[in-house]
Amino acid sequence: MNIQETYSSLGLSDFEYDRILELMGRAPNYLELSLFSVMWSEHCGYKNSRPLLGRFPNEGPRVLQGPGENAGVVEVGDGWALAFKMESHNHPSAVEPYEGAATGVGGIIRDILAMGARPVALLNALRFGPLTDERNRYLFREVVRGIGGYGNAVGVPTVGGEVEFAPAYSGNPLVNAMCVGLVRSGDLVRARAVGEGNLVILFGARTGRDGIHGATFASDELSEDSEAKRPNVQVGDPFAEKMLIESSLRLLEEGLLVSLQDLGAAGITSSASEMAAKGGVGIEIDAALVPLREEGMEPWEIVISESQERMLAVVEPEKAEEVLKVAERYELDAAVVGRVAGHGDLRILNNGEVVGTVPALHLADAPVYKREVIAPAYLGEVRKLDLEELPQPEDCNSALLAMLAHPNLCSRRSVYEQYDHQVGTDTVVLPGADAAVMRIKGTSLGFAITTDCRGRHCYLDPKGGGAAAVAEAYRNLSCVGAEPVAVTDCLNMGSPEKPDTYYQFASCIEGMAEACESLGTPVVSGNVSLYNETEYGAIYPTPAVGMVGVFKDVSRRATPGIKREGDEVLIAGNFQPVLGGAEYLELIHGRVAGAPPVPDLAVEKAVSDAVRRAISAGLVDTAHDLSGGGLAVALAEMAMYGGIGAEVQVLPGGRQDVTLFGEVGGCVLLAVPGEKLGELEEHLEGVPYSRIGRTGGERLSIAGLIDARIDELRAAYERDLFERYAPEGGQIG
Amino acid sequence: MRIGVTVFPGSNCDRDALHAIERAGATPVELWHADASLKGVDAVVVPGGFSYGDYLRPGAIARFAKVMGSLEEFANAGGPVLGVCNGFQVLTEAHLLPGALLRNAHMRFVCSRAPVRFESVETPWTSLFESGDQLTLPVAHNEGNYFADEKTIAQIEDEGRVVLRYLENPNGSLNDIAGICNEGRNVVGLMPHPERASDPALGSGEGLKVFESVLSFAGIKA
Amino acid sequence: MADTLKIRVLVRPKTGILDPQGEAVRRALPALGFEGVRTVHIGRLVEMEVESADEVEGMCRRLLANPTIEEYEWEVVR
Amino acid sequence: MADTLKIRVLVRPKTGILDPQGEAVRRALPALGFEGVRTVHIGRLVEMEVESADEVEGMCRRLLANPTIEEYEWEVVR
Ligand SMILES: Nc1ncnc2c1ncn2[C@@H]1O[C@H](COP(=O)(O)OP(=O)(O)O)[C@@H](O)[C@H]1O
Ligand SMILES: [Mg+2]
Repeated sequence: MNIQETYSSLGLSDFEYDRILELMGRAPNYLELSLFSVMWSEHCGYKNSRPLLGRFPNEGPRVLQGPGENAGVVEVGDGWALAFKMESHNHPSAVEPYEGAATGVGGIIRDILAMGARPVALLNALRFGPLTDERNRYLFREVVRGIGGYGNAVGVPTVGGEVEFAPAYSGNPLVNAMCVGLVRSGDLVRARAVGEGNLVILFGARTGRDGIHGATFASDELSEDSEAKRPNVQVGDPFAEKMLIESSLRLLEEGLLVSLQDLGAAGITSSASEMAAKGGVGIEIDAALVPLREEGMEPWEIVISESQERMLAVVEPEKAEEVLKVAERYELDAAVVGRVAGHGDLRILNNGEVVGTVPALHLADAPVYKREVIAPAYLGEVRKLDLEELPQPEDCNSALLAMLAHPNLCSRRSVYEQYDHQVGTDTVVLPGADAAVMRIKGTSLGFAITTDCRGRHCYLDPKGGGAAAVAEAYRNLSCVGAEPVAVTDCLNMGSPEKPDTYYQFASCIEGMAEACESLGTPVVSGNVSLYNETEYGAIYPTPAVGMVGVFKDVSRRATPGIKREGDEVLIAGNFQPVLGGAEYLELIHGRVAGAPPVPDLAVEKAVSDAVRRAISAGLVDTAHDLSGGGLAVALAEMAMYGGIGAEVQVLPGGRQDVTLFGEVGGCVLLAVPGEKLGELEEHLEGVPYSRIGRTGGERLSIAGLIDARIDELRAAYERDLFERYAPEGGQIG
Repeated sequence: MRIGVTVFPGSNCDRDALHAIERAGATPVELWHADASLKGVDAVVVPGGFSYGDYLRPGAIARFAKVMGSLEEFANAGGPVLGVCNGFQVLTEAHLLPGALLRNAHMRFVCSRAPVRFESVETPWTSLFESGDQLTLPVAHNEGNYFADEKTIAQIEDEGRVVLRYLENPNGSLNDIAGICNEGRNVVGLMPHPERASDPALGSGEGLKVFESVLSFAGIKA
Repeated sequence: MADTLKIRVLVRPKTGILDPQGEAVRRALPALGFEGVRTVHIGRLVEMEVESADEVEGMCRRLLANPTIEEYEWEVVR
Repeated sequence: MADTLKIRVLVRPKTGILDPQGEAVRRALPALGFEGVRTVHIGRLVEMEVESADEVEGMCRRLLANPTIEEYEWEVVR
C-alpha cells in the first residue's frame, strides 16, 4: 500500500493528511496515523457538527457542567446533582443488535460514572423499520433483549424511553441510550489529567482486538461491504461493568483518584489524549503494560482497541498500590500503564521504547467542515396536503381501535416488562406515564426524565420538528409535575455531505436551540450520529431529546390514569389540531405529508408551567399531554390506565377526524375533582382552556363519535409487540 | 436485631435489602462474599441481582463463595435465612432449598407486579402474615420457573412448605410456586421482591412485613 | 501451551425436564421454512484447557452441571 | 422413532470475540478450589432429531448460531 492508500483506508482525506503533515512537521508513522484517524473521525472529532452545535444555549442557573465533559450536570437541591447524557449505538446495533444495544448501554453508563456519579436510571430511544419485515422484527427483538440483558444485570433500572417504527429506519435502526447519575455536587469528578509524574492506571476488562477502527466505521454509511469492513464485534460484559461501577465509586469515595475517564470510541487513545488536552499536560502510555486478552497485539492495536468495560484514572504514585487493591477486590484487572508528563504529547511506548508521539492538542483539533445550508426540494412536495382528497372514516370507533393497535401507538408494556425498572427502589412512577419519576432517598426531592422526538415531523419540517421535540419533552415533564431543567440530545442524521441532510441537521438544531432558549432548558450534553443511511436512503432526521426535571416534593405529582369517577375533564392549551404529519394520516390513510403544527413556544411554556404549578399545589393528580394520535388516543390512554371511563361532549366544529385524531402541540388534558375546579381555574388564568367532560363509567364516549368499553380499548392496545412475530431468526439467547 | 445481607460480585438488590431492613427497624449488616464471618448477625438475607453475571447458571458460582460456608452452618443451626430472586437461586444451588429455577417458560425477562397468596406462614420471614393473605409483589427475573422432581414437589406440598403462590403465573413455575422453605422452615426462598414493596412512597409498603416478621419472630416488636 | 489437556464438557437438560429454550427453537423452525425437526434440546458446551484431568469430574458434578436438572458427559479432546 | 437422525451442534464464541462467561468462570475457579485451569470457553450444545440432515447447515447459520460472533460445527451422532 502506498501512503495515500494507507490513509484513505483509515478514513482520512487528502486534505486531512496534508493538515497532519503540516501540524506534525513530518510524516507520521502508521501508529500516529491511526491515532489521527480515530480522533479525527466524525464520531470523535465532530468535524461536521461542531459549528452547528455552538448554536445551543448551554447555561442556566442550575447548570453545574455543560458540554465538554463526559456528561452534563445540573443541581437538584440539598447538595444533590444529576449527571446525564445520551449516546447512539446505531451502527453496531445494525450489525449485531443484541451486543450493539448492550454495549451502547454499557458505554453511556461509564460516561456517567466518569463524572463520579452513581448511575441510577437508564432510558432508550429506539427506531426501527416496520415490523412487517423479518429483519426489522429481528433487530427490534434483539435490541430490546440486549438493553435488558445489560441494564438488568448491572442493576441500573431502565425507566423509560420510546420506540417508533417507520420505513425510513429499515436496515438502519436507531439505538440511543441515556443514563442519569446521582452525585453530591461537591464530589463531581472531571476528566482532566494533572500533576507531572502522576501515574495512569487502566482498570476493568482486559484489552482485546474489539472494535478496532470502530469510530471510523461509525462515521461511514452502511453498505453491502459493511459486513466485511466490520471491526471485531464488541460483546458486552455487564458483570464486569457492575464491578467497574462499584470499584470506581469506592475509589472516589476513598479519595484515591486525581481524575477519571471512561474508555469509549478509540479506546485508550481518545481517553488519554482528551485527559491530556484538558489538563494541558502530556501522557505517556506503554502499550506493553496493558493487560491483554489476545496474543500478538501490536501497540497501535492496543491503543485504539475499543474493548468495553474499562476506565482510565490518574493517580498519585503513593496511592497506586491501594488503587490496584481495590480493583482486585472487585475482580478486575488493573495495571499502571503510563504517567503524566510535562510535555503536551500523547506518547506511546512499547517496553519503554517510543513508538509514536503526537501533541494531544492536535488530536483534539479535528478539522471542521462548514457547509452551505440549502433548502431541499423535497420539502415543497411533501408538505402539500389536500384534505378534500381524504375521506372521513365511516366509523370513528374502528379507526380509534385500529390506531390503538398499531405498533406506533399501542402499549409498550411488552418492551418495558423486559427491563428491570424497579431495581434501586427509587422508581416512583413506573414506565407508561408521560415521564419516569424517581425519588432521592432520604429527601423529599425527586426528578423526572423523558426522551422525545418525532422523526416524521422533523422530516416534514426540520426546524419545527426540532422545536416540537424539545417542547414535547418540556410538556411531558410538566405533566408529571416536574420543573424542566436541562437537555441532553442525540442528533441522528444521514450523511452531512449531502445537502438535503445537512439542511435537516442544521434546521433541527436551529429549532431545538430556539425552543431551548424560550423554555429555559439549556443543552448540557449530547451526541451526534451521522451517516445513518443505507442504499434505500437516509433515515428521517431524528434529533432525540432527553430532558430532566426536578421536584422539590416528589409526592406532589400526576400520572395519566383517571383516578376517580366524577372528575371534571379539562383541556388546557390552544386546541387547534391538524392532520399534517399526524399518526392518523399515516396509519389510516398511508400518507406522510402536510405541514405539522408549528409550536408556539410562548403558549407551550405558559400551559406547561400552569399545569405544573397546579400539580405542585396538590390540586391535580391526573394529567396527560396530547401527542401521537390526538385527543381520542390521549383520552383512551387515560381511561385504560386508570380503569375509569369518561364522557366528553364539547368539541369545536370542523372535520370530525381532525378533531379526534389531529395533532397539536401545547395541549394537556386534566382531570380534577369538582371541589377543586375553582382553584384550578385560578391557576389556569392566562392560558386557554376549556371544560370538556367528566370521568366515570366503563366507557369512553366522545361527542357521539366514539363510544367504546375500556376493555375493548385494552384489547386493541395491550398487544404484545413480539409474540405475533417471534421467535425467528438469529441468536436464540 | 442485626440482619446481614450477603454481597456477591454482581448482586444488585443488596442496597435495596439493606434499606428495607433499616426501615423495618433492624440493623443492616453487609456481608462481603469473600469474608467468611457472618459478623454475629441474627438473620441473613441473600439478595437479588446477577451474582457472577448469572454466568453458567444463576447462583452456580456464588454458592462457592467463602461466606456461603458460614451461611450453611448458620442455616443448619436453625438461623433464619431469606433468599430473594437471585438469592433463591443461590440457595437452591447450595442445596439449602430443594429444586431449581429454570428459564422462564416464555423465554423473556419479566419485570412486573405479580398477585400472590401466602400459603404457609410458619416461617420466621412470614410470621406476621395470615395464610391466605393476598398481595401484589414486584417480580423481575429471567429464571424464575420453579422446578423439582415429582417426589420433591409432592413432599414440599404435603409438608406445607410452599410459602408463596402466584395467582397469575408469570414464568411457568410448577404448581404456581413463588416461594418455598426448607424442612426446618428457617430457610425461605422467594422469587418476588418484598424489599421493592417496602415503602408506601413507592406505592406499596406491604412487603416490609417480611422483614418485620423476622423481628417479631425473634421476639422484638417491630 | 505445553502439557495441557483440552477438555470438552457437554451439559444437557435431563430427560423430562422442561427445556424452554429448546421448545422455543423447535417452534420457530417451521416459520423459517425448516420442516421435519422432531425434537430440539439446548444445553451448554464448556471447553477448557487444564493441566490435569483429575479434577474434571468434580468440576462437572459440583459446578458445571446442576444434577437436579442437568446431566453431563466429558471427554479429553486433545 | 423410525428413521430420524440425531444431530449434535456445538456453538462457541469466535476466537477473538470476548467470552465474558468463560472468562468469569475461569477467574472464579481458583477461589472455588479448582486449580490448574488455564482457559474456559462456554458455548451452546444443541441436540436435535431430524428427518434428514439436508437442512442442518441452514438451520445452524440462520437460527442456532449467530455467525457474527459465533462459530459452529455439527455432526450426525446416530
Ligand atoms: N448534540 C450535542 N449537543 C450537546 N453537546 C454535545 C452534542 N454532541 C456532543 N456533545 C458534547 O461533546 C462532548 C463529546 O461528546 P462524546 O464524544 O460523545 O463524549 P464521550 O467521548 O465522553 O462519549 C461531550 O461533552 C458531549 O456532551
Ligand atoms: Mg466519555
